[in-house]
Amino acid sequence: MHSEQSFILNNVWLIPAIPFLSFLTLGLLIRNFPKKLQDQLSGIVATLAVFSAAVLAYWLAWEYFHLFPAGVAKQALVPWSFEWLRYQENLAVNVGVLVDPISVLLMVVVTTVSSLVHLYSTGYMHGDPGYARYFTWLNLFTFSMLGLVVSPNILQMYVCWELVGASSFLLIGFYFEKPSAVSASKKAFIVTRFADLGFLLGVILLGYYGYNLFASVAPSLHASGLTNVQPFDFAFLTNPEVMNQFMGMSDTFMGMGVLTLSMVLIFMGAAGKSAMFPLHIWLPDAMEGPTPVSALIHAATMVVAGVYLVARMFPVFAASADALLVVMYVGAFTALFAAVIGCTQDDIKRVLAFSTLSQLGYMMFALGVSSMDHPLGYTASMFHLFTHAFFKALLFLGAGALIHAVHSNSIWDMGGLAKKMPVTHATVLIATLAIAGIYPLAGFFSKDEILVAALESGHTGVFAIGLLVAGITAFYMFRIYFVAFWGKPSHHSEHAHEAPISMLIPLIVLAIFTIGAGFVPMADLVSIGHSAGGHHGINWAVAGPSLFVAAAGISFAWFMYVAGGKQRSAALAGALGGVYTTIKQKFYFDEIYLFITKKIVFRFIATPIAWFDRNVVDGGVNLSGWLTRASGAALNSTQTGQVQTYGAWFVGGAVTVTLVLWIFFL
Amino acid sequence: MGLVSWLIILPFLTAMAVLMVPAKNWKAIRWISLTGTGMHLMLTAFTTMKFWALASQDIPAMKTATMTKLYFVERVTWFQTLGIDYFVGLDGISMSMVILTSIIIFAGTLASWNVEERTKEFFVLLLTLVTGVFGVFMSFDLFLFFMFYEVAVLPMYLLIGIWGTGPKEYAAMKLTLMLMVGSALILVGMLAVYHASGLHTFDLIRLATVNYPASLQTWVFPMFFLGFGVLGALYPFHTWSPDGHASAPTAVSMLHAGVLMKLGGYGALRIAVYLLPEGAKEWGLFFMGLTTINIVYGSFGAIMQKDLKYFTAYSSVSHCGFVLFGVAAMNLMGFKGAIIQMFSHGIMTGLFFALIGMVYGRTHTRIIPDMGGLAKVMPWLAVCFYVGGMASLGLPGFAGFVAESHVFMGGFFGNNFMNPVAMKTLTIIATVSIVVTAVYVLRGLATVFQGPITNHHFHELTDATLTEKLSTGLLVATLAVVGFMPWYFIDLIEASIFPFVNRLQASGTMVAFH
Amino acid sequence: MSDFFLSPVGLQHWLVVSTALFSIGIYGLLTRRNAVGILMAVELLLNSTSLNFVIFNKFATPSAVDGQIMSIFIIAVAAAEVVVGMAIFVTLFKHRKTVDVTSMNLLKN
Amino acid sequence: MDNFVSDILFYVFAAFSISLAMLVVTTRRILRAAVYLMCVLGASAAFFILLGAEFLAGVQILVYIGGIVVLLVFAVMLTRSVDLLEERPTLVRKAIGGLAALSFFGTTALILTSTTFPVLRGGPLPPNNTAALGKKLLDYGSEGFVLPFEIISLLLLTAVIGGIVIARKTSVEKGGN
Repeated sequence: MHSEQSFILNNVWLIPAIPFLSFLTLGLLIRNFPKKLQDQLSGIVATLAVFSAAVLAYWLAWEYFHLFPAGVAKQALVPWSFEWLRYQENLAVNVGVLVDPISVLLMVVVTTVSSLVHLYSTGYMHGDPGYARYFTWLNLFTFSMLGLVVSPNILQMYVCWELVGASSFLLIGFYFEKPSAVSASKKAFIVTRFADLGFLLGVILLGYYGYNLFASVAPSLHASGLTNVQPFDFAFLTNPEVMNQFMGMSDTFMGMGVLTLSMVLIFMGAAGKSAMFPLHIWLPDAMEGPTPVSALIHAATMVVAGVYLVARMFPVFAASADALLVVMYVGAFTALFAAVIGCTQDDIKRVLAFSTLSQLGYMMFALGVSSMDHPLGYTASMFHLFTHAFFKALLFLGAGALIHAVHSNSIWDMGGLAKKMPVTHATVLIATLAIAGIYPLAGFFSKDEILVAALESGHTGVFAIGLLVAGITAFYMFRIYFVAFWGKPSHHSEHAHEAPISMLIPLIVLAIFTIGAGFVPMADLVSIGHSAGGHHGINWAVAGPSLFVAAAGISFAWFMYVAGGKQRSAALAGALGGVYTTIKQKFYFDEIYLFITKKIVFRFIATPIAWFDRNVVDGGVNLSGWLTRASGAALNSTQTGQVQTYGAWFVGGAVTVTLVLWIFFL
Repeated sequence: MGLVSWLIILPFLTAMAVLMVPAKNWKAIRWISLTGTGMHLMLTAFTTMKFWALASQDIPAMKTATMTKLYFVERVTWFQTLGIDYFVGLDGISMSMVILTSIIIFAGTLASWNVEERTKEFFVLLLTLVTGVFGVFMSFDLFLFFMFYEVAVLPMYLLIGIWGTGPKEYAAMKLTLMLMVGSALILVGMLAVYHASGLHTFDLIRLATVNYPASLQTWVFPMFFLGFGVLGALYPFHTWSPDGHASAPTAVSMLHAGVLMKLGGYGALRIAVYLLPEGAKEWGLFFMGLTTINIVYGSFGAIMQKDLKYFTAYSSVSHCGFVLFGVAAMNLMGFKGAIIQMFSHGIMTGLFFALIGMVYGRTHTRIIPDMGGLAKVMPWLAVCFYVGGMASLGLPGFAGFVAESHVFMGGFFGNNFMNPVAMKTLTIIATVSIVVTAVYVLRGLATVFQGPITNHHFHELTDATLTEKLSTGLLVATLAVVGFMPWYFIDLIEASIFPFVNRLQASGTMVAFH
Repeated sequence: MSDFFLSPVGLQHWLVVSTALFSIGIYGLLTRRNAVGILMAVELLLNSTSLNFVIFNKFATPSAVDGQIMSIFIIAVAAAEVVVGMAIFVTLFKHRKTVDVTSMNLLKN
Repeated sequence: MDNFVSDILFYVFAAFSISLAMLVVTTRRILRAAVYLMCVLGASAAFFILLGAEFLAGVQILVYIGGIVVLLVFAVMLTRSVDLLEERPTLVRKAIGGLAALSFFGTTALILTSTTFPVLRGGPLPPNNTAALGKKLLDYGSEGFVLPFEIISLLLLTAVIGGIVIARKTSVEKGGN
């Protein structure tokens, strides 16, 4: 177990550092080059940097899982850290790198998808005026995401969390001249920022109680070999003894124990980033960004940060059963809710966005149904995160290729593309089958495991939702597949042709991952809690029904959109009437939010405050000025300039003074 | 003459040099000013390095100290009979503020490269003002402090009244009068302390050795705090700031919002809290409440503003609220956060005003809805604006986050003499501002820079010139350096903050508002 | 009050008369519109003052003459004052064709 | 008996003097006011005699009546106020003036009558007081008044010159025009 021999284990910091250096090089150096040179260099530099990070990540995964093979308890290593921010004694942020199974897993996912997206982008974004800017931001994002993944403490996580939010903001608003992109980027940032308020409060709360516990817990932590640990560190927070003390705390707030409260707050942040209901509204709009960005940030990596955060804090969540229940219900509801909306959308990227929401809900409730004693859901969630990243990135990149070909986002403008774009068609079909959960593609295994976990946990309702969602997913995914590839060609799709090679390579590579990822023995690699080990085979009692609903969904989609053409679906929509409209309008959530912000916050808070300040507070200041002048003016009228008036005053004053003196002092 | 005196006198010498030049050589004048401020910046850098080496070593030793340790002290008796000394020196707080001022005045000189109306008088006044500011930050004699304070406040009237825009006379008058009311309160407090101490000295360090009676502290502390609070835009005495900032010329807005407003927080900490710990304990929660209003109210007020300068001024009200909030939280993290926030807000708001000046110089409008899509034609300015905006909404990686997280932690962690529930509640209310800030920053900036270009005249506009790039680049780099490497900054100031906290702990055990 | 009139004339009787003259002077000073009239009222005041000096001289220090000396000085000052006052009025009249003091409010504003 | 006569005289002159003084300040013809003033000053001279200050009475008549009032009459004529009926003071003016005067009189009289002055009651002035007056006025000892005397004479001189200068200056300017 000596990690000293391994170069990569000792220098994990290189993985986030390389994209960062590349970001700096691009942002400070290359951006100042002449336009042509800029465009030539930026794509190459950025892509190479991320590819080398990916190579290092694979190396790391290899080394790490060889150091801790299946069956061996996997240690969390912090090979490198330094004191970044010292709040006070025993309350510092040690920025560093944490290497444990899920961080390694995420590093692999992030670098893989990121490097493929970079490669894809060199083709997709070719000739765009903001080409260099695009790669700069993309590198910034990759750095931030890797920094988030390797965070050994919650504050570093928060820092990187905000940074990915900012880079996501920049990339959604990449086409900054397009008003819809601008408002989408604002919306994404503000909604996640609102969620981050909860996260920040949770961090402060954890820091506060952690700090208060620190003195009593520190000696035993030191004894167990955890030196140089700080209250923000995950190693501290997830330490059993700390959690025990934490649970024992009698402080409550609004009827919630502090542990539950802080976990719910943290989950609020996670829900914002992972776009859980009701903070989901930003993700569909985020599709205004370039499609590769959607693939990388809003499908494969950033949006799973919330899931990752919950997984990272899982022992603490598990210690507070209530918080975990919240995770489960929110996840399950989002899975269903988003899947239902996904059936009605026409924009291919929005359908994918809702499917992302739905799949994220899957991962969340998988975490929610597990516990430290039954950690299958934890493994399943991470597994699904892993497989979803590949097939969803593939779907988005495929969608990007389609959009690139027909210059429209609407699935009705596509149609009949199967022949014109064979490679895209094949890869997208693989991904669609994968997300529908068809054996033996990646999605099948992970989804199956989640359903098994839900069933075993006893939450039958959640299991039923999961099964239902699996069917709906198959339906709406095949809806877009059938319409786009086999539907009636429109004038948009007549001149479509296959994407360039730089875009196809990522598609093919991701397709290979999508086929192969399901066979990764995830249970050996990622597990937590007490019943580690025990490789799960396929539980056909669950897989059978799930395959059945998937097949049913596909058949229904075929029935509606291939066999029936457009008329049948229109008839169904008409039959559903108001229900259909409500779903199509995403249950009017955008309108509700607009109402809250525009009408309530702006009109009834901000405007009155601005008015109050200008008129009442400043009015008070002006009033005091006016009073001074007015009293001056009033006194001024007594100054007639006539000696006689002054004389009268003088006499009056003299008399008064005399009288006063005489009465009071004589 | 030592290092500190040179730091104070250099801007004044520059002003004198400018006076020597005939007014028509305005190009020579700005070069002299730039050289002077550039030399000052270098001197500051040199001092900072020397100081950092000394102060960061003293951190362990200062952990239990109750008296501020000064470095590079110079002391000359001035009026013996009244006990007034020329007593200057540096501690971590002063040092950070000197760095801030030095950077801002250098950037401000670059930003006023195009002042062509009465260039000579402008720079003379500007440099005089800065002399006053440096004097305030480095003097440890109350009388000297007050004298420099007035030197810093008064030129502002002329600078706004002559070179300003809009209702400049009104704004200048309002600003000066309100600050004068503040300084009147400070003067009364100073004299009260002077007489109560019975030491016949204005020496801040010696005055701090006296335990003032609680009855005195009870009424003198709020006088000091309100007096400095007026300058630090404490609610409801902040209204000079939107008008003043909106009317002032670019460099003056920068200096004023960036540096002069910091005198408020600096004085509140340095004098009010340091001399009167008992009063601080008693009034802490009250002022924490007021500053919470500042924070939330300022950010909501900024949402609806149409003028970029008003927009920034309201965000300043909110951000300066963080400074005083940190001070009012009365613990290590609060004080530290207050100082970092002073620094970060100074740089940030200096950046904002510089950029607004540059944008205004091109578009001739400051009205947000009149602009649009400017990022296309002025990418550099847009990027800098976004950096400033991101820093102001507390994005990690910039100094604002370091400051705000300190302040929030400080407020939440509380101390052992103020009601913990109230402090936590106020802190939670204050954190709401991070969302509101995001709303107004993004709304404002998106309207100005993003979207299609709304006015066809804008197509002909140009991006930043070299001097402008230098000026804004310096400020952006400072924000990023402090944000990415906060430990240097914390090492710089931490040793000097312990005494403030320890004094609070050491003073009597009076508990208020429980 | 009746005591006052029944008792033999003494210091207080004298002083009351002098005060009455002084008050009348004040009245004139405040109500007269003609500058010369005001000057006359001032003469009344001065006269009453000088009377006071003599009264106190007689009742307080009958053996000394200091009060009378003061009176002489007052008369002299009054003379000087009238001279200067007259000169001013004449000049004023030349300029403004009136000596009505209500029209003289240059002090205002 | 002597006291009785002087008391009667006191009341007579007091009544005379006060009523004429009232006329001085209320009459609308300024020249008449000057005449009434002359009478008041004459009554004051009588007062002086009653008080035993004969020299002062003389000075009063010579300087005041003979000099100052004549000057005033000149002033009246020079400012062409002779046939001018002075406008009546407004009611407010009257009220203010009356109030001021009455309040002054009331206060002062009240204080005077309710105060016990520690003084002799009407001791006569020494018969040779005029000589004493002259001596004292010109005495340069510690009790003397020679310095004020000189200053007063200077003042008078200044006033005379000043009067001429002020009154003349503008006429010269006028003439220059």
